[in-house]
Amino acid sequence: MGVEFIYPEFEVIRNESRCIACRVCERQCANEVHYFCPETGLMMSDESKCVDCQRCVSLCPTRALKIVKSDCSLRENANWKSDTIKEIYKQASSGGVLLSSMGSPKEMPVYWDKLLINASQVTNPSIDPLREPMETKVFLGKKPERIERDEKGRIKCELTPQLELSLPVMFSAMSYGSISYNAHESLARAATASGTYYNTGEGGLHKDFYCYGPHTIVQVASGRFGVHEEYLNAGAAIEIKIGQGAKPGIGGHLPGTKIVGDVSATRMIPEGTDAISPAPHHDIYSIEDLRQLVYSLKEATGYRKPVIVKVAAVHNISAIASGIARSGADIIAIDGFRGGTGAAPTRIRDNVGIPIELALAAVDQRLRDEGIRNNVSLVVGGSIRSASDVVKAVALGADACYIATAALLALGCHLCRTCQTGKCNWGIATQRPDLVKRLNPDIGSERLINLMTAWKHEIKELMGGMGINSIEALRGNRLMLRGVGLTEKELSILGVAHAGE
Amino acid sequence: MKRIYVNEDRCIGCRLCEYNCAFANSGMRDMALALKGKTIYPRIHVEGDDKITFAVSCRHCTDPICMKSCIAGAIYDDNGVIRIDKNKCVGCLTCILVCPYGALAKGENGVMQKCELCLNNSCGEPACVKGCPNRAIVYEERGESL
Amino acid sequence: MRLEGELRIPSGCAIAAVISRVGKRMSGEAVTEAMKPMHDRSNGLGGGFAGYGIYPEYKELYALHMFFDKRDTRKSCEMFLKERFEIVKSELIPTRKMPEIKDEPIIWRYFVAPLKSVVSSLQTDEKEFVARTVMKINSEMNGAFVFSSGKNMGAFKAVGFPEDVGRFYRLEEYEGYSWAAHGRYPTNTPGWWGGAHPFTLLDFSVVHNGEISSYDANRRFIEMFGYKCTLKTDTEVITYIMDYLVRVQGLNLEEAASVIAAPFWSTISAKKDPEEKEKYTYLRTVFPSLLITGPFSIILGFNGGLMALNDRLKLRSMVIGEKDDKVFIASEEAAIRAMEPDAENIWAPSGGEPVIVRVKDGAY
Amino acid sequence: MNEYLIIGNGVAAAAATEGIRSVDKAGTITIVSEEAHPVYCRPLISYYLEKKTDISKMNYRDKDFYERNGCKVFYGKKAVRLDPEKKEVKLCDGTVLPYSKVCIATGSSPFTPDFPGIDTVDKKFGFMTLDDALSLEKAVGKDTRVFIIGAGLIGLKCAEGLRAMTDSITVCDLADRVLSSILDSDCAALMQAHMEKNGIRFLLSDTVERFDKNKAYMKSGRTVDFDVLVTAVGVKANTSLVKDAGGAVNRGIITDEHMRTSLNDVYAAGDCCESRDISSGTSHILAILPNAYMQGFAAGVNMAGGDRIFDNAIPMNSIGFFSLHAMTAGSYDGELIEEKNDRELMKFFVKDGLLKGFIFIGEPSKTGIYTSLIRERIPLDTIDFELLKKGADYMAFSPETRRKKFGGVV
Repeated sequence: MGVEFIYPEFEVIRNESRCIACRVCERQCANEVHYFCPETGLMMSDESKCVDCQRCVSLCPTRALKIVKSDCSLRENANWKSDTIKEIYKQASSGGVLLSSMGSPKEMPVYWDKLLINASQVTNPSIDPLREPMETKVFLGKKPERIERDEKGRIKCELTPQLELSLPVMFSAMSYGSISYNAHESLARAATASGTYYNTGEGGLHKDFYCYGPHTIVQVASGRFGVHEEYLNAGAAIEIKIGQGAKPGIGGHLPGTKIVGDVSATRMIPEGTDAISPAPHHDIYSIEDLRQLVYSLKEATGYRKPVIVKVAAVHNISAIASGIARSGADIIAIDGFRGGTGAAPTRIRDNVGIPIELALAAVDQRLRDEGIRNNVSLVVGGSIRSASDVVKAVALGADACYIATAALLALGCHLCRTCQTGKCNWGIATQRPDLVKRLNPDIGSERLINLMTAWKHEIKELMGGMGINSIEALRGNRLMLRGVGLTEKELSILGVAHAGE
Repeated sequence: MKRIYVNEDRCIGCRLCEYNCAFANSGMRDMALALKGKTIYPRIHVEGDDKITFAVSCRHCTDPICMKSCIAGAIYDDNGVIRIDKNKCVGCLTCILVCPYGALAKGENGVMQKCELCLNNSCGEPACVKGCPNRAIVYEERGESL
Repeated sequence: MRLEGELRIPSGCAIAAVISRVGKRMSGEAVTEAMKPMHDRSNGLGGGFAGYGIYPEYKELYALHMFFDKRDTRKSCEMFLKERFEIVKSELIPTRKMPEIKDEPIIWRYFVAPLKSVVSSLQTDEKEFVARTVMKINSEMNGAFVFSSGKNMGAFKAVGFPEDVGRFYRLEEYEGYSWAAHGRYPTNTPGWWGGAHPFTLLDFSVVHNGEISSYDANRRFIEMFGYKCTLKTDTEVITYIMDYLVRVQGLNLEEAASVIAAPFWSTISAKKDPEEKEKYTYLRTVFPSLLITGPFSIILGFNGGLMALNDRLKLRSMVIGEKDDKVFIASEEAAIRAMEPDAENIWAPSGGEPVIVRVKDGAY
Repeated sequence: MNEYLIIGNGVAAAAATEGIRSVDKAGTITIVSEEAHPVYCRPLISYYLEKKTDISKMNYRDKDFYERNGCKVFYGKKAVRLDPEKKEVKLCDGTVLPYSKVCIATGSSPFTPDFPGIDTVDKKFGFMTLDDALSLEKAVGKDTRVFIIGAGLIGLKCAEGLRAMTDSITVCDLADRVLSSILDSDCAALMQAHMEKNGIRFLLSDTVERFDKNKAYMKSGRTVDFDVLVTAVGVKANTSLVKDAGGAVNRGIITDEHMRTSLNDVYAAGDCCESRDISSGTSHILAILPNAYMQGFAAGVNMAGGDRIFDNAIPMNSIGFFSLHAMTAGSYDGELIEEKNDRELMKFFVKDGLLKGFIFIGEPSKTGIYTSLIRERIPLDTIDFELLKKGADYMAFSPETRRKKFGGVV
């Protein structure tokens, strides 16, 4: 082995006066950072393997451990930052494409943080959510353009299929394979209990989870893994995945090492084979092809399931969305460039796509300009981090939000961003049975339900402050937002006034 | 009666239960002070291999053979909780010979000890249950045997 | 400072209305009087009235009430109107000079009939044509503003206290079977005549007390259907929503009320009648963006009736009383007593419960 | 109201009391105790000599045991006659106790062969009762030479107990090894060596031909000089009450699995009766404490009208000498499987796909798992016996079994 150019990124700090050498850290670290030295009776660590997932820190019963970022610094400058230099070292040593997990850590504007929410004062009462009903229910799906009446003059109440959400938040696509069985079970159970939906991603639906079908969105992606008639009919809706915010224009690659056992059966591919999702759908080279797929899926499911088309937020997203809205899709899901992933080429993740806030504002306005906003519902994802992000997204025009990273955090994810290794110490992004076990779906679903409950309370609180007691009255209500520190251009795209105006 | 139950599908083999048990029965305030540099004598122990692990502690049997076999009359039934009078125990180990679960073991001073559900120690509720990071050990009422 | 329409101005208000169920016509004096005890609910920055049945002699014609900033504007606007309408009558609206009302624009009215040829060439119906024309003038023609466009009805509004506005417009000289009045308390002071209430489109007029928090959600939705919210007022958007729901979508008033003041989901699910449950669920699902939240009490005037409606939490006061053939609606009971000291059956409708009073058929 | 009578006041009697009271809180219980002590832990008498316990801790049950259970106890009285027709028992002082149900829990007495010259021995003791231990304690000092006849459990426990008091202890036995009833020769040799290391002398395959005061003349020709003689040759079950009343008796009283004797309303429990040993399939006396308790308890329950059977008796012993522990259970019948390392020796006896018995020497841990295999007759092909040979571990059982055992009330 030659010279190691990169000093370990993290340091394991062990308080020897507190360490009782119980070796829990050793047992819990799939990266094999910790080990016991029988000669000295002390715990030792190999920091080069540490990914700062904090599992050992969380389980250390005497709080003897902490992981800190190493202060060993490269000589960086404004142009050549430490990360940039390290990437060069890595590529010079491996010759490969750099891979990353989860959302981009780069400093790009987070518009949510530059939007502020209104509240009622004097002229209009705020509403106390503890005393008054506060409605967060949302229906996703196409709405009819015309009210029709039967021969007796009664309104014909037939609607195209809709998804009913108790709050405008859903768990977005994460495949079984990229995340564990227990993670899926947690999501499925939480979605069911919270009155919302989770999404299979492109890994198919495990037979055990068909029972959660009424709260499941089944995805059809370019690899078509695990797609069959029963699968399509098992869910409440079907999502055609065209793109993903973290890697627009890129397919997926789940290494054969993760295609084991039930994952392989669920995906309907042989064990050990790589699951490669092509970059495009090879039956969709244009918008009219999309329309065909949308209707094929509707045919296959007897027009009983709404069809979602999920795209990454890219430059001409408004035109794309307009096309989708006219394709027969019931719901458009747009994934912003800060969205997470189990694995993506770093360059793509950090450089391709646009922020979801701008995409959402542009799409919502474009669909209204074209008078077709009611033809589709709009779901946005790509780093929705809190209830206030949800409220801002709805005020900008979204019908609902997709969350994934936030859901994973609730399950215990510590954003160490090494999902691609398959050694998730929290039992989430792994298929190793000993690691999968660490996520108890009882606890996982409970924590997700708690998160949804908490967000729902906060959404209600924020709505009440604005004097709004139904989330419908917030959708597209951009007057409830003001920008701070934004340029005229940004404000005009977002369609909001600057604070003080 | 509430008892401790384990679910091996949830047990992650971290062995925190053993340490929490030893700490709870140490009577000390700080785990590091209580256990640092010492061999621990927990009343619960984790068994298993690299795939399956589970914690074993006294089942508090409804028909406790250890109690019936104790030659010193040191094991008694305290409203369903099977306990040991450590003063009376002479260390004959008959209880080890008869317990079908292997739930009893010698403590630090050679006297037998077993899980007494943390009823009389500083923990007040089973420390293994409270400290289990994955809810693999629970303390609850379960009706008849499954 | 920017004018109303360039920015949104929330305001609190007083409203009052009276209707004769048998179509007996009454002068505008009583409803003007009704605004006096509610003086403090206005601040002199807007008052207005809508009278129904006031132009029986022109009942087949659209009465366009307009403000012009100057004579030239009126002239050019008339040119535009002539391209689309037969103007049967064109005149100044009579007013009374009084110190309380200042800076009046040119206030004109036209009784018009749409040119059939133009309507058919646009492949639209007459009402839609009139509405679009109004929308076009108000959004595109600087200095010209149509503030009333229905048949056999008219709105009268100005900057000032409502009781003064009533005298200014000589309402005692008009007779109608129903009247609605409005006094305004805007929380900003550009004071523009067009911003006063009632707001009207075709024969819908709306007087409204409140500030709706759903405004932008409602506006951005309704604007998809050709409406232009030039005034950025709640009243304007409510008027358009009612027009859209009733005229365009063909809902009846009760149904329209159940869209804008939709019952809570819990109320819907508790409904016993499955057909009703289905209908309300349907309407709420189809028109979520037309749900109006925040406090409001509105009186919607239309040919042959009035509808009073509170927001579903009833965050604004509104009471109703009766006497003989008359029904009175007002923000305060005092206003009802001013119109009819012996009013009976005074009651406050609950939130979201529409109260619709119709003149009996053929009586208007 | 039932009148329960229990003859005997040992562990089986206490268990019978608890068994009765688990069903019937009202009936009267009368206990006839030959010894003048409340029920105590007889196996602890050697620990008493070792000072590992004291009289106060040797009570088997707390001091209000009899009161709490409403028992009337006749201390220092021997029952002399059982009349199952009249349903009464006559005591040595002529008292007649009527009963509705009686439990015979008379235990066993030491059996002392009639050695020639035994009468010339001044200080001779048995080692069965607390009184024996108390007498021995008085009789033995630092320089006392103790001679113990019998290298069985009692003899050796006595030797261990006295070792702290004297340096000179000799044990003889007719058998060729120590603990011949529970250990095979390998294990016995291990144990013997360990005891010898701890200062006990053995004369095996040898017995006393005659005594002459403080000298024993052995069959081998050797002589042993001693100050104190302890005879621990064996015990015999106290069966006469039942036998004289015409009940079925073999070496011990015969009972069914409800602990009923052949006489109406007469039950028996403890060392005085035989058990069916499920590891060997034979009936014999299993004079061990767990057995006494379980028989007594079952007898009590059934006397009070409950229904409880005791049908899985096996011999089992946990016995340690000078910190070396031996655990044995079952019968040594079948294929021998031996596992040993430098610290432990384990012998399994397997027959018909079942574990029949085992001998373990070393530091025991979770040994009860093996015992349960014998008692519960668990077919070895349903578990991972290979794993169990390496050490007692529940991993050897099926997940289903574990789910039942650890996820339910047992």
